[in-house]
Amino acid sequence: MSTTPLLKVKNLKKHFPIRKGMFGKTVGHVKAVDDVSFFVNEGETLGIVGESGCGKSTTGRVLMRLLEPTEGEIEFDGKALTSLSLEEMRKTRRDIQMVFQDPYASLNPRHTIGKILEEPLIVHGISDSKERKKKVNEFLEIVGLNAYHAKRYPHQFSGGQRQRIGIARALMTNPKLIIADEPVSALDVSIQAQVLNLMQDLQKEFNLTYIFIAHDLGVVRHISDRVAVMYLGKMVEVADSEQLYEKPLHPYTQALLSAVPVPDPDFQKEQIIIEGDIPNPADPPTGCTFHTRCPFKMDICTKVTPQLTEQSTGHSVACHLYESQVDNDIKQLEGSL
Amino acid sequence: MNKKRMWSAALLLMLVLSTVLAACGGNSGSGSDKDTLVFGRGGDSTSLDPSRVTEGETFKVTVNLFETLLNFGEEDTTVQAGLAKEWNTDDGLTYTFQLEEGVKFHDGTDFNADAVVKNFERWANGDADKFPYYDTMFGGFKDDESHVIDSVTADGDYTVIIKLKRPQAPFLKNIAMSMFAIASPTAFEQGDDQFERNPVGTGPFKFVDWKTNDSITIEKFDDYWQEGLPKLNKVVFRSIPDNSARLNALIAGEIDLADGINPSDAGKIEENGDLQLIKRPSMNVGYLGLTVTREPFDKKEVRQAMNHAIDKETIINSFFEGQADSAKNPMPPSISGYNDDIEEYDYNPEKAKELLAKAGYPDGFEMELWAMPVPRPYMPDGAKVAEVIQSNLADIGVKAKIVTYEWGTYLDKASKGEADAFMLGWTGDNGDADNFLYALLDEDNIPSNNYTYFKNAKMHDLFIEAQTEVDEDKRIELYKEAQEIIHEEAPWVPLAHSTPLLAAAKDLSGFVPHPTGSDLLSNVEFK
Amino acid sequence: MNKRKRILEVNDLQTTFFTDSGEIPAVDHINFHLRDGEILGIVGESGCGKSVTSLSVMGLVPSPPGKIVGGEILYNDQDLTRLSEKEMRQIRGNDIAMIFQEPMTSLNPLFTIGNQMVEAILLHEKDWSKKKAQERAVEMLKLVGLPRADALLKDYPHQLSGGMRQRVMIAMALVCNPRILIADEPTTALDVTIQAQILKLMKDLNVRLGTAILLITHDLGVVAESCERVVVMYAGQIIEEAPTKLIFEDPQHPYTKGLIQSVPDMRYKKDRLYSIPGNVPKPGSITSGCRFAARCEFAFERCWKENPELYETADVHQTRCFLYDEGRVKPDVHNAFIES
Amino acid sequence: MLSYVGRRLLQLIPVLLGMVFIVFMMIRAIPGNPAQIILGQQATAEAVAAMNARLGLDQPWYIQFFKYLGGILQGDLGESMRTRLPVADEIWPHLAATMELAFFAILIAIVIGVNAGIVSAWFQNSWFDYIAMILALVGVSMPIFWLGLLGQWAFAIEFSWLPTTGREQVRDPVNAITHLYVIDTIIQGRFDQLWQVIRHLILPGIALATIPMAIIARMTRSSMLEVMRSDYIRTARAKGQKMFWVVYKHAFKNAVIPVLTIIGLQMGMLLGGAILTETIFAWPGIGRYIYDAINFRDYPVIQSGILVVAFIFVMINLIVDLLYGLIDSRIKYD
Repeated sequence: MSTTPLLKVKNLKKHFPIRKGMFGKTVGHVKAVDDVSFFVNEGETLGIVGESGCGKSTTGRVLMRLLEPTEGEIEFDGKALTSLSLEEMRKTRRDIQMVFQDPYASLNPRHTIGKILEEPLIVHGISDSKERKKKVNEFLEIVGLNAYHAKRYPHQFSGGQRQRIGIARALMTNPKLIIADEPVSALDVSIQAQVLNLMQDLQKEFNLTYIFIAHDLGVVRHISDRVAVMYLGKMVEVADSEQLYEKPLHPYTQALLSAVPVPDPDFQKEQIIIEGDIPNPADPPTGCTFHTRCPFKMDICTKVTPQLTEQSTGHSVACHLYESQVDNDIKQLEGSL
Repeated sequence: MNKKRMWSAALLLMLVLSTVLAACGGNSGSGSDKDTLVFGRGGDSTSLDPSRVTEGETFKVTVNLFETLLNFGEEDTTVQAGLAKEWNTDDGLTYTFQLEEGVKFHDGTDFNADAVVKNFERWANGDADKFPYYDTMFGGFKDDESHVIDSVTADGDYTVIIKLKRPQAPFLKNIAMSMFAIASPTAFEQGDDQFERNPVGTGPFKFVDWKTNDSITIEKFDDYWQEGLPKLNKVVFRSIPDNSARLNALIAGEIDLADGINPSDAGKIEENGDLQLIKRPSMNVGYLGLTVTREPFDKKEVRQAMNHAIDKETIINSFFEGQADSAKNPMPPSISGYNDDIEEYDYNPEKAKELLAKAGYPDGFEMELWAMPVPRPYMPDGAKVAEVIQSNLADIGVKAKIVTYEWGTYLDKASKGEADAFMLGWTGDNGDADNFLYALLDEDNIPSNNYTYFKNAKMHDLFIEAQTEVDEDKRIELYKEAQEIIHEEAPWVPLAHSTPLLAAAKDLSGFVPHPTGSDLLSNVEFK
Repeated sequence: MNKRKRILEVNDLQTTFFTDSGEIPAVDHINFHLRDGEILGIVGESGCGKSVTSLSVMGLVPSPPGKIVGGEILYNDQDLTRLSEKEMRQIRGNDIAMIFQEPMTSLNPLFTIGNQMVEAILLHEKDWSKKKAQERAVEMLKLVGLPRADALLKDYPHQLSGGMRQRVMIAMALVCNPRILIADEPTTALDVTIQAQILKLMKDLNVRLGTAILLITHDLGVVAESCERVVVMYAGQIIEEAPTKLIFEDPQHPYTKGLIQSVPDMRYKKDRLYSIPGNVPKPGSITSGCRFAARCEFAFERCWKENPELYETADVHQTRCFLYDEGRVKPDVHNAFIES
Repeated sequence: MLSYVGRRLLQLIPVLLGMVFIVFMMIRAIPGNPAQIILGQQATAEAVAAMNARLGLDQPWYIQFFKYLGGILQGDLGESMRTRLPVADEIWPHLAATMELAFFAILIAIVIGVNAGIVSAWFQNSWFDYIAMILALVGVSMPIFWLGLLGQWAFAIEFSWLPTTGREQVRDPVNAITHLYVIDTIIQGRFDQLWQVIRHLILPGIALATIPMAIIARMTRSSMLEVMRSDYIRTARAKGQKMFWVVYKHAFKNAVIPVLTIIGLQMGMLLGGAILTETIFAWPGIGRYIYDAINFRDYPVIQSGILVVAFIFVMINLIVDLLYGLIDSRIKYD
């Protein structure tokens, strides 16, 4: 695994306007992604976790410029994606591919699998027809399907098979980065394991870099090298997978981890059940957006937005508890959780 | 509510409703002691001032509200006494009318010579927009050179003298036309526009109510000058546009009299014991016009060939259900001046072919055949008739393509001479030969009504002479001669004079249909 | 170990769907029971018949095309499958209540929370006044931990978050003090933090009100945290049944074992997950032999021919596998999983 | 919500202006000179010219257009070329006749169509469903001419239950005040006449209702089928609610919006006047009024008639949109 960043994201923002009134005046913004910075090294998997409305999927789409970012820089493989023309961006997309949650919705029901897989090659003008057919068959085999499947239609496949097709399609253009948005959350447990294993195998074989967006913390831990936790459009904690799961710093991360049911009736955990709901993203709380539900809320939390700062190598957290002026006593709490 | 209970309640409601409907249905024919006549017709009137319109549905009503100085005969267009009981002229320039005395307008004012003068002054002071028929019939208005009437003066209370600038042959017939009805001056002096909706005349009925596009109600005028008339108390003219629906209404007893009966329904009416079929004397002609300015109809032989080629008998039997006479002249036999000596072009395809060959079209030619898009009394089904003509023409090698347009467009384009051959017809206004022959075929009427663009100098001279000839016998001779020219030159294929049909309840009596289509109802009663 | 009264007994239940492409036995001769006050989990993957089982109990199998074709469902000594629709209506909501997977769509969007709750109450408390019913509704909303319960009655579902709606659903289900609550994937659509709240609430209510809960889920974590006893379903059949502890510690059926191994555990990272090969069968697609044979790495000849019965491996533990019948379940098989 | 209505009404102005213009140009593109048609075939060239001058047709089209437009802005819909009456005065009795019939027809269509659709969806694939849907299919393709005459034959002639044509018994006519005869008869306390007016409404009402009824039934059914699959329907049943109320309360309220849309559209169409029905049943409505005007090239009547109909159509749609908000609190207008 190299340590050169393949993707660098700086101060990325995506705001959706809220329109109202007689002339569709913009009265506010949903800050779906609000000042997010991170990087992904070549060959690694960055997991992005968070609950609904935290902006993780929007982040994925903005990275591919499927949604235009409101602000910020995205540097991919030395290129500043945000300054590319649409045509250049279109060309660059062969190096960045996406895998979606609902494989059925993302496959054109009227096209055969062969046609679906061939399409990215045609779009990017890769190979001649014969070569393309060969490549389609090759990739069908790679993802565990058969060449004869090329003649079938999406509805003739099960959910797991469709996700394999979705992955094969993403691989067709030999991309460097794959952004997988909840790729296994629609699948049954037994099938989920198959797809996760496949993704890991492919990563090794093709030296792929993954951004793995999911809400299932078990899955994310399993596949990721590093994990970023998002809450209401902001990244609240980023760390190596091991670090994050063993020593979570942010109270939200801690609550999230403790909320996950563990398939072991003997496991005794100290459950922190955080109260209340995720606030409305159109009207987020001031200061630290988590303060409304945080068991360690301080005065400062309601006023000042904490910045993501590195606590130890590769472990950053955005929380006032870890800022220098904060009481040591509180800091010790971290140990007991 | 319980589901079962809801259903049964709904069922009960339906049951009750249908019983009530049935119970109330029976009395639809009652409600009067049969002194109200409901007359179902195809359309509504435009106006109730007859002098301002040209359209027949208006006259159907106004002929019962107003009277003219002279009347047509009960069943023909001979001139009879009207509001004027006597009239005479010596030179065809000065006419003296002796008026009936004791006649009152519906508004209670007296009818007298002064009223007649005021009516004529009203018209003569108008313009073509206001009184279009006056313009047509009397050659213009007061200050116009072509105006026929020189003066209208009262001589005492009951004598009117009309002086003409030059003789006008159909003058008395013109005076008898419904549009020159004498209205109450007190009423029309309040303004033309309001008078149209509130007509006041001397007729047997007076106006009551008008619901646009629905019904016009008139009722008995108690002070009517003719003793014992009218016999009915009330007449309602109902507009029922669809012929079948109108007949249904008649069968159901909602109306007592219906015009515009489809020829195909004639048999059904005759079989129905509660109904009677009434035939109106024909005053129309349906024809195929040949535009003589267009090749190859610029050749007389081609036009004659067309006359020989078309099988009129089949057309009349198939589409007029026999309720028409085959036409050989441009006007019906009921019009004085009809030339019965004309030998009709017989149905003879061989002869037609010979004529075509003679004209230089041995192999026929291609043409457009315009089919009338709307049914008219003189042409019940334009499209079907066109198909017969098409196949007749095919027999002599002429390929006819049937085309049709929306009615307004059809007339507009045909009048511009854009048709090779077009189907059309005419219903007479005053029963004078001039109203047919001159109006439809003289060069003066290109393009207003002469859509064939036919011109003949000799015929034109005959028409002009006839218009000023006061001697009726001489006039007849002139028209007969003109018909010979028309027959020879064959600008038309005259097809049929149809018999418009009406139907009435069996107990209706005293109804005499008039050839003009405007029926006086004062003698009608239920027996 | 459990001497509480059985309040619900499902015997040999068969629910079949009659479709254009043939008969699909969605629930195929299943037997289980629910004891007073217990939480029983029914776990399985999509199409295994767990939801049809719950709908069969409620008498809400969509018909046509579904129909209960055999077996009995005993509640209070009456066979629910034989009750008329009218009698069944007295049971629904009153004795047995149900909550569903999608709190977002399970409440009628066009009626207020109050309207829907009062409706549920008045259906079974016919002589209550509307005011009394409203008071009861407020009481229940408070019980499930909803703030400003009074005002909530006037709100429409879309004004509430998913977690709040699921709380409303629970309040509405419990409003007539049912003895059984069937919860069909009650937390699947919710975020983890909210899921934890709802599961805790359900466990609390189970203890406080003594309502027996039939918890249907695909999530083994949820089962491990909430249920006393588990029924594992596969392709319309029950393939294993045991107390929760036993299922996780000593699973007998290769499918159960595989399933447990497939779950990525948040507590530690494995190099590679165990995965059951093949696909989840479509309902009704396998009709002969062991339903799991095609995906089972231990399948032998007999498995392809006969459908195994449920063998009792211990007093409270049953499994549908010939490995057990033929004494082939040995510690080595067990260990093979743990090592993998 | 008021600002929403205001906005919708503002949006209406360019729509209606555009429509006035299109209609204005279109009717002038049809051949045929109104003056000639009014005056008839006999008219002299002078008469036609005089008529043209009176009608203003001798002026360039843009002057005619702006004159007309100026009139409209002052609430003057022009004057009929044929009858010389203000269109505004003439149009109301026709519009009233059409409104009365259209409301009656839509009432029939809604009551029968909606219920047939609901019951069809409730008992999907039952014999009732099959028969109702076959009838609905027949209904949408029913030739109104044939249906109307058949109705007259059966109910008026054979059974003598109902009158064939017209709005009232002509031998005992209604004294028109508002021209809505149902209201007029009630105002005057003439309940015998009211009964006659209703009897006259039935046949044309059914003929006019046939197609909307079929469309509404089909729309209701498909909308209901979709709603009946919803989770909240299952919830309502799980509460122990009766199927009848599940269907009519829970499901129908949710299914009603697309049905309402269709009803609005159909209502708009019916109010535009149904030429066929009005012809067969001799109904003096707006459809025939405009149709006759087209035949007579009565430009002001065509223009203003279409304008009025379009205005009503748009207003009905606005009302329907506002109704959505009443039914579904999620729909907000601001």
